[in-house]
Amino acid sequence: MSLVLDIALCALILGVGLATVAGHGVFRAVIFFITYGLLLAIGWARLGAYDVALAEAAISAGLTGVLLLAAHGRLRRLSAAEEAPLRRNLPAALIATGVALALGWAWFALPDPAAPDLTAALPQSGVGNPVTAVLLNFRAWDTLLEAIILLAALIGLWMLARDRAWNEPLGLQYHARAGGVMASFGRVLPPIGLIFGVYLVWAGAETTGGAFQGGTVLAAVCLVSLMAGVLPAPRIAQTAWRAALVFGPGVFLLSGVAGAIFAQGFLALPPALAKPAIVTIEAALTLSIAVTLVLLVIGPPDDGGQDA
Amino acid sequence: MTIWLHILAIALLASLGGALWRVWRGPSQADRMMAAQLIGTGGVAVLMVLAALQDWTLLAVAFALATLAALAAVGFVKSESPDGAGDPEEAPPATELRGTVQDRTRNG
Amino acid sequence: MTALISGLVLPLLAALAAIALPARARLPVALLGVGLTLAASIWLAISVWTNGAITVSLGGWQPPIGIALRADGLGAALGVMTALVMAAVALAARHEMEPLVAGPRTSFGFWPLMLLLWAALNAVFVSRDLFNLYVGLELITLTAVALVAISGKAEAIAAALRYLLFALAGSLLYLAGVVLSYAAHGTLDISLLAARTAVPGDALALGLMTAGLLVKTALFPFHVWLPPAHSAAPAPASAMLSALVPKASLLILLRLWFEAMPELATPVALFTLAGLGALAVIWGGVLALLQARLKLIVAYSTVAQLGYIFLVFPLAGGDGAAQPWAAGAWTGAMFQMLGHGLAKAAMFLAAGIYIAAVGSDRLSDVRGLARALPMTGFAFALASITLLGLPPSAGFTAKYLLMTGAFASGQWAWAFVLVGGGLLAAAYLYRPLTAIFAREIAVTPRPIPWGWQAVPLVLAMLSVALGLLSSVPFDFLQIGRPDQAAEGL
Amino acid sequence: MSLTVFAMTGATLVGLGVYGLLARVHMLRRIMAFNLIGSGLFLFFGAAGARGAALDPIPQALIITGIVVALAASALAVGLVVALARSSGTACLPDEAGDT
Amino acid sequence: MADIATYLLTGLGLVFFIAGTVGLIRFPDQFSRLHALTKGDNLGLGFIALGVAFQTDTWAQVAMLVLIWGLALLAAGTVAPLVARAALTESRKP
Repeated sequence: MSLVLDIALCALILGVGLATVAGHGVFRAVIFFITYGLLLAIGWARLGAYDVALAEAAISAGLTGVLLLAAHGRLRRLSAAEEAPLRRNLPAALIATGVALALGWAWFALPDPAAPDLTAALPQSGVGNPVTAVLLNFRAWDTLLEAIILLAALIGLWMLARDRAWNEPLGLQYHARAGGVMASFGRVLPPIGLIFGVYLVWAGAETTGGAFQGGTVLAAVCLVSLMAGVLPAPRIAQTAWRAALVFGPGVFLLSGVAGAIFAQGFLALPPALAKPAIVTIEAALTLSIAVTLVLLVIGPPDDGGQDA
Repeated sequence: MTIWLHILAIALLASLGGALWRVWRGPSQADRMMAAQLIGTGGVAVLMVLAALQDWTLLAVAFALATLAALAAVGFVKSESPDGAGDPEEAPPATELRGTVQDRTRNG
Repeated sequence: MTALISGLVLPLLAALAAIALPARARLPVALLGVGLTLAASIWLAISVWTNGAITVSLGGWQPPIGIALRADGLGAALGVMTALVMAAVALAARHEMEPLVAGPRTSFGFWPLMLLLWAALNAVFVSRDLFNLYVGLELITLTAVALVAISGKAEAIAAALRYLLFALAGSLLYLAGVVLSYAAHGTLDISLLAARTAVPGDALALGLMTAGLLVKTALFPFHVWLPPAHSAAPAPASAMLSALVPKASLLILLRLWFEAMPELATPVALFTLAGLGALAVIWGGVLALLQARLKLIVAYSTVAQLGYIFLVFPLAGGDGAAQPWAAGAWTGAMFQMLGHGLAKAAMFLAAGIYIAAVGSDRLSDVRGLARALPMTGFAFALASITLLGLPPSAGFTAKYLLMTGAFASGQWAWAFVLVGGGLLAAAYLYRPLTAIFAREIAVTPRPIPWGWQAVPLVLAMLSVALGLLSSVPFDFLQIGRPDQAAEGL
Repeated sequence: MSLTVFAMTGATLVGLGVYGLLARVHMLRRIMAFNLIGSGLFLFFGAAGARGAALDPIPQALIITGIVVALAASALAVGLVVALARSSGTACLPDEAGDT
Repeated sequence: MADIATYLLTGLGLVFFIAGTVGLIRFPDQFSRLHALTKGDNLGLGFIALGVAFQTDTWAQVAMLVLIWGLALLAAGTVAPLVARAALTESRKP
């Protein structure tokens, strides 16, 4: 029975993936892509990877979807959203089939699983959720660089602004009817999202959750509020925003340095202090991730003008 | 109970498949977005069922999905407005629009 | 250990500070970060020289649970080369990226992007973990793409987008290989992978990773993104992109083929890699001949110069690794990496000075500029000596060592590539050199500060000095080298 | 058996993404294709990590990192596409705008 | 007893979902489709949440289920009129 469920789910995922690639119209592909992320999150739930399911639901279905929707809207206004119909492309089909077959073959050629033995290490990690232990302790260097990557992408995105727009507020200037449905939604949602986001970070130490997932939920509700015109759009010149961007990575980096000075080495967490240290780092990271994601989605400063 | 929950999840997925047909068909962008909304709610329902079947922590995933689906819909409404930043409730006044309630084909 | 960590932490901290601090503090804090990171890189090289290769398990977690970092001679040498180029870039950018010249947007973004790129390069130079290398490569990609687009011109945006397209495709290919090797062996650590029990899927994993890294290194025929991207960026950014960025993916390639999975290095695979390198030498050289802009000539020459390094695979890899000529050939390729980095950065920075002086880098506009800006002309000429492989430059040492390996191993064909590539380089550098050293001046240049003119000259002199004093770097590069063979040649 | 289903789904998604990347020229399409390839790889990876007696947390952590990295790259790519469309009126690369 | 409640309630929820989907597929114009959608799936989700609630171990899980349903209702109540208006604007465009 559970095999039937998995096959049904995978059939839907594949159908949606095919529709994303093959269907005509960029907008249709974007909508399919959003549902794709959603179905994939269910797939991760089936695989028992709950933290991944959370990340996939929040990031792929949610934020990437909004990013693509907003981009499609902008492209349509620039009359660049149309595309030529898909023509049959035999070389591409051959390469794609070859890649898929090679991966399929690799699956059956895999030797018996050889996962590293974490039983001795996990109790020393300070947290009960093994995924959090890997992300924030065993492989903290990856996670630190990952937070830096988000920041680098944002600085890169800002470089795409026009020079004359540099001091403008970030993104489009959102407005909504005062007291209208959207504006009220923009007021009601943030408290709920805030509580849930904080819960995800706090719970992530022991069960499903984590800084990136919590940060994404916070970013989502902030975006709704921004779009509803409740929150004013930030400007690059505002120091508080830039400080919020670097706060999390900064705390992470400095705690790593503290590990090098006071403990066994860079990014080392003494078992006794590991739990509070991880929660502190995650809390700081969540703030920065949320701000970074919001700014990544709304885009560089824009004065709305056209290029000559 | 396990078997029923499996059947329930499969039936819900089948119902999502029907909504996917509407995403494919359109014809208007709003049709596609509405169908995506239904798929979002259906996904939340599937995750609730899976939570009962596998692990209750999946409710957190369902919650996140519900929040993010709302964001996607708001993002759609925004990107549909003329300047990409507006609110369909602002202008033009709703009275002008009465009687134009027929969908026209507009793929995007 | 402290030196190794400092090389990673300091540029990151400086980048974070440059983002958060107000505009007037940005340049001082960035320059401070550059100075400190330069010091840390040199310190790391000194400690590797005195103590041998340095290994650190981050957070105290040994692989396969945690991530190991290891600074060997090659990693530390690339670190020092990077630090020298970055310091030069910073000195040039102090003029070019001034808010009044470049505008508030560019002058805000350049410094954090440069420092983040530096941190990512240092991270890749020392990482032993395949997934950590993926994360490092992605950070390099995003910062490098942003640096290409930073000028905001339409052709820069298109070049950046094309670059991102290729780089992401390369990342995904590499990631596919990483996924397969972890699924098969339960580890991502290069040293642990070397000791694994081989399985049939390994060849696919190595092939995917190699293909991805070749795209990122812009080896022929994946080079099409490189010239437009490197020539569209502002000169200090071009210097970093051309001199440093391809070296990161190339280093991972070397680590895979020489350290992680050397037994998969079949003669056919090695011949293919070197064959593509040879085609790159020729094709890059021919296209460089056809360009009318200085930066495009220099960018196409990067395609050609990177090609030489791939000769290391048949000359020092596979069964050849145990042969007496392997050490020489391997070290020759590493000299090419270092020498090309210094010389290429010098050339782009010189081109930047010309653009600042006459507003263009067309060969017709830079005519005769050696009279007005003699130091810059001299720098370009010195850097050309390295690219040509003339004695006593680092390029000469590199080609001499590779040539010796080619003759000693009986693989004569590669010697023709070395000679032919040198002749092509002479041909494509002849035009810019005759233009710059022409008697009559085409456009009267604006004055350029003396301190700025000296920057490419110092870099070019370093690329020559590397060849003059080649015995110390030669020994340094041997530290921690895999498959130590008796030095017979 | 279920794991094999997921792994094959992942492999097929990678193939679909590769086809989309090569056959489609609109850049938003290609960004989506990149995400399809990435998520297909991750699905394969997740299935591989679930083969042992206990679920291996390391692939899960790597996948979460990968998802975030993909978002960062997508955001920059989307920004570049919009900037390209703004400066040249098309969301396709210059030499491909005429093709399919 | 709890199991029977789950069977009944989730079954009812499923019926609403399927009805909503059938409406989405069958109704001729998009405003009746929107109607089918908001009624069908939110009632369906409510019944499924209620049915699943009989299987929970703790009250926190019940609260979470209620919260999720509440959020879905709130979102649907907000988003449906907005999407409808956007659809109206869209259909007026040439």
